[in-house]
Amino acid sequence: MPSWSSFQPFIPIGLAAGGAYALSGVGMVVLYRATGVLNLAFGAIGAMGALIAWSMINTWHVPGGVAYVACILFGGVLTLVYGMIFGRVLAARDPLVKAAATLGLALLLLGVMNRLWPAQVTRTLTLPSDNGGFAVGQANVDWTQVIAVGFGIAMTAGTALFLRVTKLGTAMRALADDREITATLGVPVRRVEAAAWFGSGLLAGAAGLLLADLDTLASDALTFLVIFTVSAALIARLRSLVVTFIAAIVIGLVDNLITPINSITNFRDMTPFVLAIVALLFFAGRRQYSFARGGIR
Amino acid sequence: MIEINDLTVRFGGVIPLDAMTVTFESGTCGLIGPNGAGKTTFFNVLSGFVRPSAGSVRAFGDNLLTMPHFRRARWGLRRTFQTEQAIEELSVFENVAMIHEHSRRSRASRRSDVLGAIEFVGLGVGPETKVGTLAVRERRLVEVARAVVGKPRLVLLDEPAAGLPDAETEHLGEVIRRIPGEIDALVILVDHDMDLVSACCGVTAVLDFGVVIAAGPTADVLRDPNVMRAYLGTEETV
Amino acid sequence: MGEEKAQMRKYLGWRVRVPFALIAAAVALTIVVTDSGAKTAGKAHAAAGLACGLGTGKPATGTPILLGAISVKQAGTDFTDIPNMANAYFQCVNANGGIYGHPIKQDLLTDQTIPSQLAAEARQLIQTDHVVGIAGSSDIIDCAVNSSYYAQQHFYVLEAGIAEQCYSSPFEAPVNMGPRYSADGATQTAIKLGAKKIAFDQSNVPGTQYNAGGSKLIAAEHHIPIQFLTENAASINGATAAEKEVQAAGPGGAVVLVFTPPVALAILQGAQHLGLQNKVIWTCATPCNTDFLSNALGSTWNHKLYVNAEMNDIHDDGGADATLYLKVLKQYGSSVAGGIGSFSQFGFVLGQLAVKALLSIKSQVYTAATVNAAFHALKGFKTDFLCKPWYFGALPNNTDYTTYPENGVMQIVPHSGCLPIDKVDPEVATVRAYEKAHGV
Amino acid sequence: MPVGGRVSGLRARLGLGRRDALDGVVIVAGVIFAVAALPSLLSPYWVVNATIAFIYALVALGLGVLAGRVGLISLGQGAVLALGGWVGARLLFATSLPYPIAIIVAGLITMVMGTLIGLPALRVSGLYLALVTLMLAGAINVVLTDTNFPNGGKGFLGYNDISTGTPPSIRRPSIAASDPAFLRYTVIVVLVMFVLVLLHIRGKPGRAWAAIRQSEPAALAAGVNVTVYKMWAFALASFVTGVAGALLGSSSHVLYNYQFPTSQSIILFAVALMGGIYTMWGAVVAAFLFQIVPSLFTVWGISNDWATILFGVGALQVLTTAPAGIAHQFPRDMAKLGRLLFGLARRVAPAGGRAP
Repeated sequence: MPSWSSFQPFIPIGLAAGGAYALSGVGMVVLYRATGVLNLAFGAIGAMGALIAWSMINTWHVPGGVAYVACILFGGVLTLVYGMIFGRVLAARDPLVKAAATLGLALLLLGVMNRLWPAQVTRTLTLPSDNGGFAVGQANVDWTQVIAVGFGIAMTAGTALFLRVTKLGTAMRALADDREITATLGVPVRRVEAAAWFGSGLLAGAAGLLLADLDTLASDALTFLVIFTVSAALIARLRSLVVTFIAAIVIGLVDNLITPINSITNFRDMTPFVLAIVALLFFAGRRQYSFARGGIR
Repeated sequence: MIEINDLTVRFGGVIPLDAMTVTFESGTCGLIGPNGAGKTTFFNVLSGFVRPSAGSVRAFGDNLLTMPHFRRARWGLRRTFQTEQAIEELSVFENVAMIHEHSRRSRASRRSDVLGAIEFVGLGVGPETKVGTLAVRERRLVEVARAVVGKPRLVLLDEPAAGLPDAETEHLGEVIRRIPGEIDALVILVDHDMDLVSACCGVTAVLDFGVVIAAGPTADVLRDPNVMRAYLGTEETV
Repeated sequence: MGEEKAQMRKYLGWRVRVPFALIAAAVALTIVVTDSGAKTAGKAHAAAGLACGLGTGKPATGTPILLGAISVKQAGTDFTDIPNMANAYFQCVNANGGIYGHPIKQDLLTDQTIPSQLAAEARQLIQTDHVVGIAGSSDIIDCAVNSSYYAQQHFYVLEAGIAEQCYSSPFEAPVNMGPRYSADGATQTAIKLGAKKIAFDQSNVPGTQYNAGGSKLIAAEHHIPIQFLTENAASINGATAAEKEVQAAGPGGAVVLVFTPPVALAILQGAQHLGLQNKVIWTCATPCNTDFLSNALGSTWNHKLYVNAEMNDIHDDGGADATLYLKVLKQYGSSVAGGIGSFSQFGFVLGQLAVKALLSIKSQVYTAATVNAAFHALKGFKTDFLCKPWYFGALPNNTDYTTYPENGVMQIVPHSGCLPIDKVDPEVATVRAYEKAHGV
Repeated sequence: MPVGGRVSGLRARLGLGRRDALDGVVIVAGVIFAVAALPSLLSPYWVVNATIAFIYALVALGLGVLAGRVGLISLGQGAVLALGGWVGARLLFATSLPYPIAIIVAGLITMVMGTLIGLPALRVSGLYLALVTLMLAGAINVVLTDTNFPNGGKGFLGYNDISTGTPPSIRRPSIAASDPAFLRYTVIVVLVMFVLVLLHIRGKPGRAWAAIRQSEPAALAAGVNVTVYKMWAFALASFVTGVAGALLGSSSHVLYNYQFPTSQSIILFAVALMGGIYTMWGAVVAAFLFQIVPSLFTVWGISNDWATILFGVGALQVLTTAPAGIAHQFPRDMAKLGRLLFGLARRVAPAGGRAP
């Protein structure tokens, strides 16, 4: 068993990763609650945003700040467009179908990304915040990591507050409980849903930007990082934002703190899967019967 | 014969069944009551979807409540649902046969039993027809056929006539009336259509807020003042 | 229920079918525009003054000579720069008289590291397309899957190798050293720079022990402890991997990276996040030798990363080959997305080798028999990209260079000269003996 | 939405039999062609690709059983295929079992594993089941990456990391050593598997699955032990997929861990949807989409990324407009077209005859 000092450096790494996962996790949960769509293309959307930012900086020599904003906006707009077309078409369908459709979107984006940004080129996206930093004990921390965690916390708290106090937020929560009744209460369902799509898309873009810097700017890697997010969202049973945040942080930490333990270090990638499966089966609880037909409908 | 004693169901504060006590001897028995009186909950207890917090159910001497739900069909319990549940992608024959497969009856008797059941309900279409292509009336009849195949002992019909025009309801009524005699099973019929109930049921029990407020010969029960009161104010639309 | 759905579908009609029609149209159009031309890319437009092949300046118009190549192209791993650069050189040759009037046509098949797919593609090239030779391949498992098939077909393959079989089959001749011997070089450099301990990290894919074998012997020879790590490249977190490596190497230690450029970059980026540039000596196998990586890392990595480069650096070497390479890359290398770097240098040299062999065929009859004989007979090929003349053999490239990043480009480490791979690695010893015996 | 949902009563009564007869003829003809003629007609490249396509038809078939019949969506079939490949390779290296026995045993072992995996997953349903299987696929992926596929080494893992020369190859049946012969062999095995599944679908389990998919409570009330029959479906799908995995190992003589990325499970799901999960023909269409289309792109010099894009768009299209998939839509569209042309022909030549 390695010494405490060799664990320390992995704490900021884990926290930063966790913060980024929390960011997209919150977006994912909010969207699911408002529209019943579990967006599995979250990672792909963020990845494409980050790649666009890369092209703007390296090919068109746009100032970094503009590119970063573009990345986040791209996430919002693309998600909104998808929501306006397929979100509505599939509104009446089973959550399973809605989620499966987003897998289609993920594949579509993955293909497009590999086409437009072939892996022959090695890419990287560095935020200015990488340069500054400070040390805590054995651990070096740079501002990007701080931002990741801070942003994660801020977004979780902010969104939770937003859902509580604002009119739009209340409408979203109402939608999550019962859309028919909410509609009859005269809530502009479509506008509320649009807001949810756009907002969650912005978070996807932001998360993509952070992960591209903290992790790596590779379309496939970023696309499938969504599994970490899904895992966190599942542990929160697709409801509680706070639990999503905590779960994301825990996943990030566990995944990293296992690293120095040589005996199991290579199996650390199983962290999100194992945690999510355990959580799901634990929460599965008693079966309640639905008269709905099973499968794709 | 089925005896229900102090059957109580609790969902948190709500009490859909409150010490329900009633006995159905034989033949076709009605179970009526305003919406939310607990009729369907009672059926769900019998078929095992709801676990009662107290009380007992003895059917032909056996304790139903201790059996796992899928065993009860083997025992001889049949049930239809308010929303018809005939399987769309299977043919009429297969629909009925799949019930038979999970009954006590032997494989050898299957074909004759199934065709017999389809015959019994007087379904106008061929047994190879896919149920997905049938009209509501025919689907309802298929459901009844499913309920009577394989020597059932207890048949629960939950609003079998829902959404049927009178003429067809009448035909359905005749079929239901014939079940006890020809199939030799006890039938419990839940329906809001009083004509159907009085046409089919010798005896009838009335549930209101989970309590049996009246039971006996259908005619008397329907004249009972408590029953009138229970129904007044709650407009019954089928 | 049926009707209801049917209605829904009708209602969906206009709203959904239209987007799909648009998407389909867009996709089809883009394919036509971008891809359909892929096979016949880069027609032979005249290029005066480029000494490619015969260097006549006249476009070749004869019956084309079909050369095959297989290369990996998938998310995260794409080596097509190598065949593409070879093809760029072929275009240049075709614009300058070709092979006595015959243009060279490249038949490139890409794969996603699926064994059955590679087996099928090798058969497609040889038995269906009837290529007369295979030159410019670069794939992760091509040698492993197909070397026995090539042997059976008597095809002598010119490639940039990775798998172990590329260096043991008599029918394969690589221009590069591959992960094992390049890692050997990186380890030697680390030891030369006084590493107290070595942490050797690579992707967790088959052949890890083979890749690590040489370094193990070299470290043992110098009594330096060495620890072997592996990463799951598919889901790597750079910072995590970097910290792990630095901890394994310990103070005064060195890290040897054996990864594809994207993964290596991810790790070095991670090191940057944690400010680990100065904690250890960073060394890397050949894939790190690309200006893109140097550029991406920025000046904080100046002289902090020692790369074992299997090919000479083109910046401070003004030699004829380097100049031509840059010109060809500029004029014909539009498909070489990676730009300047070891990969495109491999492709360039492979192109030169193929052309040299083809031009050496006296009969000027270009069949699988003659071409492969010519490939097999290649020897004494001098280029300023390589320390020693190249010949068709198991490991012809066994002495190479060392580079490091400097302000966005890779530079030869001053006075580092040519680094012979240590012959404690048995294969190297055999090769040296062979070279001595045959005087190549 | 069930397949038969839109057939008219009459058509069903008369048509059903005819339809089956037709299918029968087509299948027999197809198999005879695939076994006798196909291998000699195809170039070596397409022989190999056809073999792989047939193998993947089995994977799609398994997905069809789960999703189409029972309504269980598994995003982990790629991982199950990898398991089958691992087990098959290990058996073929470690034992001298006759080939058919070996692949059947591989199928059975995979079946046990797949069912054990399915068992906990059955506690959740719908979306959650899909996500659990996705997670499990990821987990299996990690384990396989860290243990690697057997390549003739010693011990339980049978993995030798210091390979020298060409890797010892996963054996094929002696009667099917060559590629064309192995294609024939594969077609036969695939046929057997399809028959096995067909027997299930037409039999008691098939009816029980239909009941479960329609409504679990109704199925329970009908006396169906829902848990058992769901597990049965997982077992059948895993068995078929396991056999596919064993064949896959033999087809290329070697398996690598980076051959089964998580993305493959998702692509498999997408093509299964596109092909159609409610008919067994769908499995064949799916296999064609999965293997043949990308191979065509490769020889045409079209980037493989277009295949990924195609699958993404296809999945979206199927989910939004044609839940029954191509195998269901195509014949109907053709029939429509036929009727149209027939009608035109009649109008052109109004030489009596009774109205259509």
